[in-house]
Amino acid sequence: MGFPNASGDLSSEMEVDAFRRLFPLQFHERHLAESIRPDGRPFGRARDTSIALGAVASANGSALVKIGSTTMLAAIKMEVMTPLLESPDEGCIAIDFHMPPICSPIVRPGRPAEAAPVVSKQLSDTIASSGMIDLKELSLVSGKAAWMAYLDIYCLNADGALFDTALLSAVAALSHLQIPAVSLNDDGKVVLMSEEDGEMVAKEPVNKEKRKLTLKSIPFSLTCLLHKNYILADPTAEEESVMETLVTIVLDSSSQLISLYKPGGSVLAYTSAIQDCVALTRQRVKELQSVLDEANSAMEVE
Amino acid sequence: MAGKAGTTPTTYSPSPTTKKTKAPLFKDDDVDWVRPDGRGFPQCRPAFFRSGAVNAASGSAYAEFGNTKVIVSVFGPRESKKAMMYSDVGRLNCNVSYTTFATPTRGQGSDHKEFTAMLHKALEGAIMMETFPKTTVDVFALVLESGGSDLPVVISCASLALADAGIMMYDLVAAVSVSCLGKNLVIDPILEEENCQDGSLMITCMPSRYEITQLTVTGDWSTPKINEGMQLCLDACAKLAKIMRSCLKAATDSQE
Amino acid sequence: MEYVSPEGLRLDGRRPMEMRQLRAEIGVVAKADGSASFEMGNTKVIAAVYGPREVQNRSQQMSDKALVRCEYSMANFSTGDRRRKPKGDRRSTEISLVIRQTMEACILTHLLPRSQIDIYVQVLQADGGTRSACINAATLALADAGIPMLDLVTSCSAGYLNSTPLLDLNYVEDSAGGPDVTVGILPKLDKVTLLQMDSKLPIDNLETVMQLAIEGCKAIANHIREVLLENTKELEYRRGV
Amino acid sequence: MVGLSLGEKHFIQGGIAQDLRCDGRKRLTYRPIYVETGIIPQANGSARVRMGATDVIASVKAELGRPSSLHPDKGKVSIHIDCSPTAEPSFEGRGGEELSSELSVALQLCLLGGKSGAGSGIDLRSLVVVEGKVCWDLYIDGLVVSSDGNLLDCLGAAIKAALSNTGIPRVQVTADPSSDEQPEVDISDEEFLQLDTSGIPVIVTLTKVGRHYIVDATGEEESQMSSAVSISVNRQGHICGITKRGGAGLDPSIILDMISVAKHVSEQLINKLDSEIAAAEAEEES
Repeated sequence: MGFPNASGDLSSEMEVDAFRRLFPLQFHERHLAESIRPDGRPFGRARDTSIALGAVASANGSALVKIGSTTMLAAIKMEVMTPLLESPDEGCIAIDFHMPPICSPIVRPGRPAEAAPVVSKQLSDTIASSGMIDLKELSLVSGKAAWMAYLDIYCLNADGALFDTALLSAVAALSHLQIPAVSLNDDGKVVLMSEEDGEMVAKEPVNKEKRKLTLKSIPFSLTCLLHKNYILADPTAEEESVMETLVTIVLDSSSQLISLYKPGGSVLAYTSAIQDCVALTRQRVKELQSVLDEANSAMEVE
Repeated sequence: MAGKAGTTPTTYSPSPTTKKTKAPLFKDDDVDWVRPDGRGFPQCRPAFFRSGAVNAASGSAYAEFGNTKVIVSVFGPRESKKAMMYSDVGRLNCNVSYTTFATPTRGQGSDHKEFTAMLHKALEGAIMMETFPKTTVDVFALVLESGGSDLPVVISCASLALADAGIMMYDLVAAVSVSCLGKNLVIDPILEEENCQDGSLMITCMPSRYEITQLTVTGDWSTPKINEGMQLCLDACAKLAKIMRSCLKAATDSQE
Repeated sequence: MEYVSPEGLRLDGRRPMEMRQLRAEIGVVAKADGSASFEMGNTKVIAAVYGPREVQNRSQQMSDKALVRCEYSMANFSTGDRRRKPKGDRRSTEISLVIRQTMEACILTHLLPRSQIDIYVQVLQADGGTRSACINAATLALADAGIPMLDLVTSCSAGYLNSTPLLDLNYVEDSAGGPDVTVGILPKLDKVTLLQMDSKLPIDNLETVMQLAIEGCKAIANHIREVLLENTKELEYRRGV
Repeated sequence: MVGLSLGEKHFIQGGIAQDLRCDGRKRLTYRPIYVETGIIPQANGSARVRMGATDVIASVKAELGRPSSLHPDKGKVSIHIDCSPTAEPSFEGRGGEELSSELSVALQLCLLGGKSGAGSGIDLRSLVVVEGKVCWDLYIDGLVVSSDGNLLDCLGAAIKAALSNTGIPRVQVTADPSSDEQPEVDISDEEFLQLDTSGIPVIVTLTKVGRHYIVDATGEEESQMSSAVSISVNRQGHICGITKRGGAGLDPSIILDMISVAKHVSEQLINKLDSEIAAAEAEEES
């Protein structure tokens, strides 16, 4: 390798990997000029997505979701609580998004990632505003007992599009959720009905009908990256770090806009760009819906 | 709804209806009880390893032994914390944590300090620390689901992740535990067995060098029994290391 | 509640002006540069002094005087109810600061520039007056370490309950809610270096209570001096002088 | 931190190789052990043990609690160790936490036996007041006041001494225990039950320096170790727990050899400790 004497274009003189690390922006822009992304995708295409339901045996509902190499594990544990006074016949969902130190080099034990609480909040807001879940379905005995669903999402591998993956895994886990059959004992405490003596016990389960949640309008999301005139769907962590402007759009299954989120960034998002993003999201929603349906039907076959 | 989570009322997980005491897992002198998952006493659960599970890490591995599922990432060697003084050998930093849904009752998902210390001790003897002076290697483990023998699985998985990261080691570290139930020694116990064990023995060793890096014993053991338990573990470690080695080999083959 | 009986006896059988039994021992922590244990009745503390030594954190180094640091910690078993106390809670931070400031005032820090002196006090049993006991133990430990001081610092507390001034309050008396005056003095110079009081006390009575505490300090100073003298004699004997 | 020159290091290693250590001991000799009991009046039992310049205090507090649902017929024991900064300036602030938790875990492993309670030195069944309802919870707190090596053995001895010193109040059950309610109990403040401590193991730590191993290493000797194995042995010669410290690997046959040496040493240690405890108890009573 010779010593470059011109400070301009070094790409011909360097190995690809070195160029990628030293001049990430140039590296990406040269790709964009060729209408292709470093991983070989065209601009508008999202990465391969897969959903595996029931990954955690110790939880009531769980899902492992992968978008590209971003991997998230969501699991729901159901516990019983006394409902709040202002809403005696409603249950509750507590959503928490964790980024354990394994998922990314920037997270260290005792120093949680900045992104985690942000995604947590976005998730809770999105799921609340989508009206996907009727909290009344989580009620057991009005004013006495209701379900508290703890939905914990762990990011196992962070490679961009964290919110999209988290939302998809949350939705998948909720669709997989099996509410355990319970009955009331003499003390007014809720107890589990075990499978074998379910017949012999005279008591009726309190939630005979309500073993699965009806998910009304399911929210799906797509994050797009705006750079100059390009719109890149579903960016990887590397793309996110090089180019700043992100737009996340959440639509429900009937293509209603649920939320739109653009956290700063240098490029102003023009209305036309947003329109394009929404169009991309619309396509993506169809894809995700079919992936989710497939996963659900695969579970039923088993 | 989720916004209310801050003022969460106290919750409990519903317990089974009938409070009948569970039939003991085994009877004291009964030699031919069957293990809950139908294995023989000296039989390990089928082990599944996969390296390279997390692409943001320098090296990583996923291990699944029955219901015990563990993922380990290795970062580094990278710059030590600023406060650290100069050191001419490398540093090893470990952390083991559980997910909130790893255990049958919902936990806090906090760090497991005991396991963190044990993992550190089990690995430090195997790593050639002098090959990365002034820097730190971080080994972070997350137990996705706890199904018994968590620590041995974490240790084996961590050594695989270290190998995947290309950290120089004298040998792979394999770990196996046995539980003592009455008169019987059962290897690679599941959660139920661990909960009623009379004693346990865990060995982490470097099979090719035939050296033990970490050993813990609890409960009442006579010398012949310790001998027997150790031999059982060492044999199992050797077999486990073979599986780990073939996993690494498969990974490199597929890369080529 | 009656803290002083009509016969003039306190709950633990002492008279109002009576101090609890004092016991002091030097050299209880072999590896420290200076150490001492100090007991006032059931209150028992250990102090260890490390230094003067190189300053650990360079940015804190001072070119004209020594850096004095202090950490106060309570053992889990030191109080009646077992409680896990996190280190560095407000109370211990406050006491650490009080001890540090008190000791700093009497150490001749300008003689030891660019060095650091660490004082660690560990409460083994707390039965009122831990603050005073810690200061007394720290003085002894500093003397044992051979650190130059203006004078010994001694400390003692006094209170005012059932309209009687009481010397050296124990835990029950301390938690009665009455005034609690902690005084630290330099006995030779007859100067007060520390004065803390909580709760209400008529200004006329402050004088008497404070005077009582000062008397207590002086008595402790005598005791400490004896202990030091004895210790020195022992060292002398061992050296064969 | 032990700062040793190269010459000092060689001197220590050479001495151990020749079975004559710096303080004149042989490889398998302990330093003199001093035991003092009942030093914390507020606790149910307490003891202070000194071995050379290592000085530790252990206390036992008993509180009434509820047995766990897994073992309704057993009481609970927990061990927690703190390292005071008086022992070592580096324990200041949170500096001692790592060592504290390591010691706590090792002591739990060595003294409390397996999860079912087998191999535990303390008979957990004797701590139950009403089965499934009320039991004694023993909180064992240790404090390292001064440290010069071999903390684990010393703490083990202190806990054993503190437990022999422990008196647990006799409890009278007043309400009917058959009902679902928590039974009412009456704690006597005069009658005390002594714990049976004959089964409590002692901990023998063998520290490997060079090719040999030594017991009761001082701080300076510990800085030269390659690895150390702590073995707890009870009076019957049964192993109740093993933990290993230090990174270097050990051949399994060496570990077995260490176990047999530890068994041999433990006999003397138990006898010595028992007589010291008895003497301390006698002194306290007089």
